[in-house]
Amino acid sequence: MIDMHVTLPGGLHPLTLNNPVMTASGTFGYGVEFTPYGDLTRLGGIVVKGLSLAPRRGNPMPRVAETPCGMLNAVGLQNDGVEYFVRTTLPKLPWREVPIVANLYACDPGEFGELAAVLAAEEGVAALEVNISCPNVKEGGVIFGQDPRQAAKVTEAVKMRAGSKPVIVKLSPNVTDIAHMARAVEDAGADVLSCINTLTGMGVDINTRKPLLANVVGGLSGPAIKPVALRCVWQVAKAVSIPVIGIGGITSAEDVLEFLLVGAHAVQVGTANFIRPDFVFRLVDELAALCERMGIEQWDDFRGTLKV
Amino acid sequence: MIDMHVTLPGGLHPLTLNNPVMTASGTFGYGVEFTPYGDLTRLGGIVVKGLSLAPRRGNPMPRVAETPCGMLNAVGLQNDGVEYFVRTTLPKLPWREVPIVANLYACDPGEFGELAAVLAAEEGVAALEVNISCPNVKEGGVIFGQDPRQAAKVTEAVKMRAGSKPVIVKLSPNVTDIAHMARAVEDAGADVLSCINTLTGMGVDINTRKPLLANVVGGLSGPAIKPVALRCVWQVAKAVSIPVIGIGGITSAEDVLEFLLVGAHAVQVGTANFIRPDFVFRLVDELAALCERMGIEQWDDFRGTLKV
Amino acid sequence: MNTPACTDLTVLDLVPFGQTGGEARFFALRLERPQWADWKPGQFVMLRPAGWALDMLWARPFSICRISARDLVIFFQVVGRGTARLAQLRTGDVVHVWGPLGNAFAMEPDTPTLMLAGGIGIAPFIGYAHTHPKPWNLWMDFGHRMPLGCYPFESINEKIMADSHHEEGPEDLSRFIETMGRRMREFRDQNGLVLACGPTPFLRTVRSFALEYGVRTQLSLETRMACGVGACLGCVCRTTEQWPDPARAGGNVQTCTQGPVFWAEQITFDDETAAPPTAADAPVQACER
Amino acid sequence: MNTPACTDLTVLDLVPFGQTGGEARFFALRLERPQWADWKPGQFVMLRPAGWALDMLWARPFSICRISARDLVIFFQVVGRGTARLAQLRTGDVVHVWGPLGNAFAMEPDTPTLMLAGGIGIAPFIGYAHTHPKPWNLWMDFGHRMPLGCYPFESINEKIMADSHHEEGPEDLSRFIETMGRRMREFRDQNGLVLACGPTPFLRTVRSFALEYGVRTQLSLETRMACGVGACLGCVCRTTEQWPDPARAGGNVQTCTQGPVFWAEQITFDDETAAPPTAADAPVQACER
Ligand SMILES: Cc1cc2nc3c(=O)[nH]c(=O)nc-3n(C[C@H](O)[C@H](O)[C@H](O)COP(=O)(O)OP(=O)(O)OC[C@H]3O[C@@H](n4cnc5c(N)ncnc54)[C@H](O)[C@@H]3O)c2cc1C
Ligand SMILES: Cc1cc2nc3c(=O)[nH]c(=O)nc-3n(C[C@H](O)[C@H](O)[C@H](O)COP(=O)(O)OP(=O)(O)OC[C@H]3O[C@@H](n4cnc5c(N)ncnc54)[C@H](O)[C@@H]3O)c2cc1C
Ligand SMILES: Cc1cc2nc3c(=O)[nH]c(=O)nc-3n(C[C@H](O)[C@H](O)[C@H](O)COP(=O)(O)O)c2cc1C
Ligand SMILES: Cc1cc2nc3c(=O)[nH]c(=O)nc-3n(C[C@H](O)[C@H](O)[C@H](O)COP(=O)(O)O)c2cc1C
Ligand code: FES
Ligand code: FES
Repeated sequence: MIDMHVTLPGGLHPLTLNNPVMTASGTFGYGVEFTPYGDLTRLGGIVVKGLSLAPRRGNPMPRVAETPCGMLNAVGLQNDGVEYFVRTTLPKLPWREVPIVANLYACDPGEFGELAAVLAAEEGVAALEVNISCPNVKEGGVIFGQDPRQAAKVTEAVKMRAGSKPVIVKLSPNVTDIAHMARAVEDAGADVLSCINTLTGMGVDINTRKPLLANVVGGLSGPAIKPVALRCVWQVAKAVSIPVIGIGGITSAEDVLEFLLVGAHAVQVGTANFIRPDFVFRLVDELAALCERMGIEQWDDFRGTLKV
Repeated sequence: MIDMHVTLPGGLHPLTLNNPVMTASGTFGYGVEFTPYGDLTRLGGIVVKGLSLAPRRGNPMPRVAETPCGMLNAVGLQNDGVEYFVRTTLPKLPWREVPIVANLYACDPGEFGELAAVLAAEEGVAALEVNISCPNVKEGGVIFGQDPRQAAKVTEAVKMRAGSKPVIVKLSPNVTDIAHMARAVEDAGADVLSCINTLTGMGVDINTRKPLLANVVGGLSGPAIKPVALRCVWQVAKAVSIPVIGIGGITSAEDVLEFLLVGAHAVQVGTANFIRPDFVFRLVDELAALCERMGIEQWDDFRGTLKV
Repeated sequence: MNTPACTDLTVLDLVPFGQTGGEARFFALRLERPQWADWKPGQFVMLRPAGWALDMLWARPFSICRISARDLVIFFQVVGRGTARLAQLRTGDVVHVWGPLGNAFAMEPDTPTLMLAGGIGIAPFIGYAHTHPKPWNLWMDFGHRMPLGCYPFESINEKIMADSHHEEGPEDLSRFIETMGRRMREFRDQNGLVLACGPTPFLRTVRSFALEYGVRTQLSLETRMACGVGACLGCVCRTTEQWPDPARAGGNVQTCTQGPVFWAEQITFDDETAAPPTAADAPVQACER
Repeated sequence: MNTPACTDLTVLDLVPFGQTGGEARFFALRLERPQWADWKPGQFVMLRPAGWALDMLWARPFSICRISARDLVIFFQVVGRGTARLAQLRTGDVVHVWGPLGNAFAMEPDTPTLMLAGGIGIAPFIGYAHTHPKPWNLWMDFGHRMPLGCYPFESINEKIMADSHHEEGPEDLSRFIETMGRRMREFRDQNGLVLACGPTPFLRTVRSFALEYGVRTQLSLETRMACGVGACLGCVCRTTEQWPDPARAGGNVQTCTQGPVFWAEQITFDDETAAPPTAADAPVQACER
């Protein structure tokens, strides 16, 4: 039987997960919403909904729409703010048994640094994940994650204040060259990369002649994007020497292994949590069973062994 | 009843289609393959498989793989060369009744120009569509369609030799800013834009540990990418003043109207041709019926009327 | 509130309702009984047949009509792709079901209570009428566009005082809206309670009457839902300053966990200020989604 | 060649074959008869049930077993997602079918003809055996891994001389390969014809014997197909210098339109040069895909 634990190597602060299956930010609430449906401590790790310094009301409705094998969302980072999270939510989470990763959302590097400082002080936070798919309001609204220089700045700002917490930078697929972005962020000090965030997409209703999302454009996620995500993870894993967490369209144990095969150390499951709320708990079991069946005895024997 | 014809305005050489439904390059062969399944002259237009100067054998097998609501392909532009096409295939096509659009594939601007010159001389060719999703071998293999400067060069090279044929430039979605690409190509003289080409994706087999495509990465198409395609068409149509042809994941008359709603003048149907070979013929009928049902009497009344 | 659970339930049967020739669009779906400790009328379940391909990822929310010793019953109308596929379920098929979800309607046995239902919004009231300990304190006004036989109206009418209002044209609609206003004033005068469920334009009308006449009113919202458990933030509605938790007053709360039942004055319909409710605004779609 | 057409056909029935307890994995699918003028053994159809969601876009190719006055029959094995879904078809379901597609096996009534079938590769030979005007000139060797009852072997065995070879271990496989070699030499000595259909490792073995012994041999390839009509270029195989059209010799041709039946010397299996066929190479998978 395989030991399911995974350690993401990374200089001073390796992050050890119970298994390679984490939940993706924004799709698993703060974890507490899922306690009726499974035992949180059986997960590899939990990435909570994006946190900002001040509470945010988020975008107007409608915010979500179903698409073929996927969905669009433009929630707009509604959250109660980082203070509320550390005060009220974090204490309810079994953070000694399962790594809790805080996902950071801000609109300029300074804010990112402040957020990191607040979270770095929390014992219950295992790592920080930096969402760079947000606009830099101070620099004309360009998306951090679409400009290597800006992405590097954010990474540095977070690293500076993150203390001993590993810093994961979450890459956007909406770029010409994701390997280039990955290297820029690695050079700026990221300990781990996660990819991908959503693809920019759109839906419309021909009867009302209105967009399906009040925000007009939104993020595409779900099985539809899995081929793009696999390609990104493969390109990124080849380009950097820090560990990579694969995200995008995972709905089965086979999908998890596909991401490991192209070089990911772990994965995050997002949209699939909406298929049924106990989805990710079942997935952990299925993954163990699949490894058994396939004779995989160590993650190291399998990870990145794609024959090209 | 709506008059289904569409004219793509464009300076000297407007292109008139029987209706807005064309077939997309590489998914409808040279048209002749589909004569048992429908009357080609009922289509809006036919874009043939990509043509290169010399015959190309294409990529090794496997070249295609099914993905959730989509597929990957890395055919590698197998074709018999432009001479064979104009000599043997074009005469078999009912080009007086349905516009035949030649799709051009080359590896440097000079070759693109030569291709354009050969095709410009052919009465049976209604327009040229330039596939810029190919690597510029002379410039280190960067994809033309991912660099505005290179894309502009190709556009100019084709325009120079295209004579009176309208030049359609087909944009790649694998870029950070597609509107920027669109403007570069418009400025370089493109008469029409079509978008999108496939998203770069990948698939792997965890049992064999091999990629699903011999080429490792390939192009993702089909309903999965429709939200990305709609977003691209919307962004491009806002950015330029030349007409846009929408492509990506169309499988119903409703989908066609969605692309028109965000600003497209016409559409191309690709992967859906594999659902069944008479697919696109039925789609033309369904589109007419849907317009009737919705009371759309002129394309101009509907196109680009999205309420944002 | 009872703890929800996610289970696989087998379809016992799917019974079309009010078939008028043509394709059936109204169904009672009977599933085997889940092992839930308790539920309350107004709560709902998320349903996703095990056999659905991944082209349609989300489950769909439906009010619980009844949970008996033998079965869980929901009642649904085909309005789109998901409900069309639900209509293809066959006996023996397996459905993923999670629930009971959300809060519930206030149940005040001694308070005269008026249920206002629009179209398929009648569904949660079946359970309400059947579990109410003093049904003589219950009344219903039901507006519908399709023939009455399409809806499970009889099962309510036999328990309590219920009136139905068939909307066949714009005049019927204005008349129904008038009736609702009059009835809501009557219930205010009796210190009564009003409960409403139906499409949004209908709820908007009820809400504005509630505020105008000052009658205690609850609305059950029908929002698009992806997760049903409070995680995706796709189903939110906007609260007013009356919202009990000041931190979220004027903010957004999840309909699936904080609702689907809300006190009329504690939430607002985003576009309400833009377009005050009129007969022309609540219109043809009032009782059909 | 007859012109293909695309039609919607109703499922008459789906009959599991050789059920040995457990889940059935072999089926005869009977569809209502299409209005096709003609077809030839070796040709195939593309099948896509009308009810399939778009998560699986492609149809799947299957050999035509028979077209009678009443029905079109195909025989299939569940090997993956598509065939698993086909196994859920029920009487009355509608299937999009296009065909007859591709070329056909050479039919030379007076030539002694040996059919070599691996596993489900037996399917096209059912029609061949049943339409051959002089069945006494036909022989078959059939290699299979699953119990014989899983395959429609009896319907061939009752018409012609057929031997079956059950592969239960590596020795069985080497013995079967030896037999094939011996039989191919026998047919060469009679100026005979060899026709083969089965999985690629099996065809590779047959091809190398064909070249080695110099016996006229046709291979029916099983390639993944997206369109079936020659448009997608996803199903190509590599031709040799023997290919009749010099412009395409050494190039790629579509298996769906130029095949699926090819003369052994006119095509090559890409990786053949890398790995010469041995018993270890044609192996366990030989008769199952
Ligand atoms: C708490 C709750 C309880 C409900 N109870 C019932 C019930 O008992 N019986 C019943 O028939 N329906 C009920 N609904 C509505 C039901 O969930 C929707 O009709 C269904 O989800 C539509 O799915 P679809 O795929 O068929 O429609 P889609 O194809 O997704 O959409 C068709 C139309 O319905 C609208 N729509 C989509 N989802 C919803 C939704 N969740 N609510 C309202 N409109 C929607 C769309 O905007 C569109 O106009 C309830 C909804 C909620 C939130
Ligand atoms: C001309 C022709 C005639 C055929 N006739 C028959 C027949 O009569 N009966 C029958 O059972 N099968 C036949 N096949 C094979 C059949 O088409 C495949 O088994 C089927 O397409 C697999 O689909 P799937 O979705 O179940 O498998 P997938 O999930 O797509 O794949 C499962 C496994 O099968 C392999 N595979 C996928 N597609 C094909 C394919 N087209 N050919 C070979 N392997 C494939 C995959 O690589 C994978 O290893 C024929 C194939 C061709 C090309
Ligand atoms: C409703 C929703 C909300 C999301 N919110 C966030 C977020 O707050 N921060 C973030 O980094 N990613 C967010 N994401 C992106 C996911 O974490 C994930 O990267 C993406 O959905 C792709 O994975 P999937 O295909 O498994 O869903 C969100 C995704 C969805 C669907
Ligand atoms: C098998 C295949 C081959 C293709 N070949 C070409 C090509 O030769 N030239 C080109 O410009 N686009 C080519 N494309 C891209 C399509 O024309 C189209 O842009 C893309 O598939 C998106 O549309 P769809 O989702 O409707 O398929 C090809 C696509 C497929 C699936
Ligand atoms: S449906 Fe996801 S938060 Fe309510
Ligand atoms: S299957 Fe498309 S070319 Fe053969």
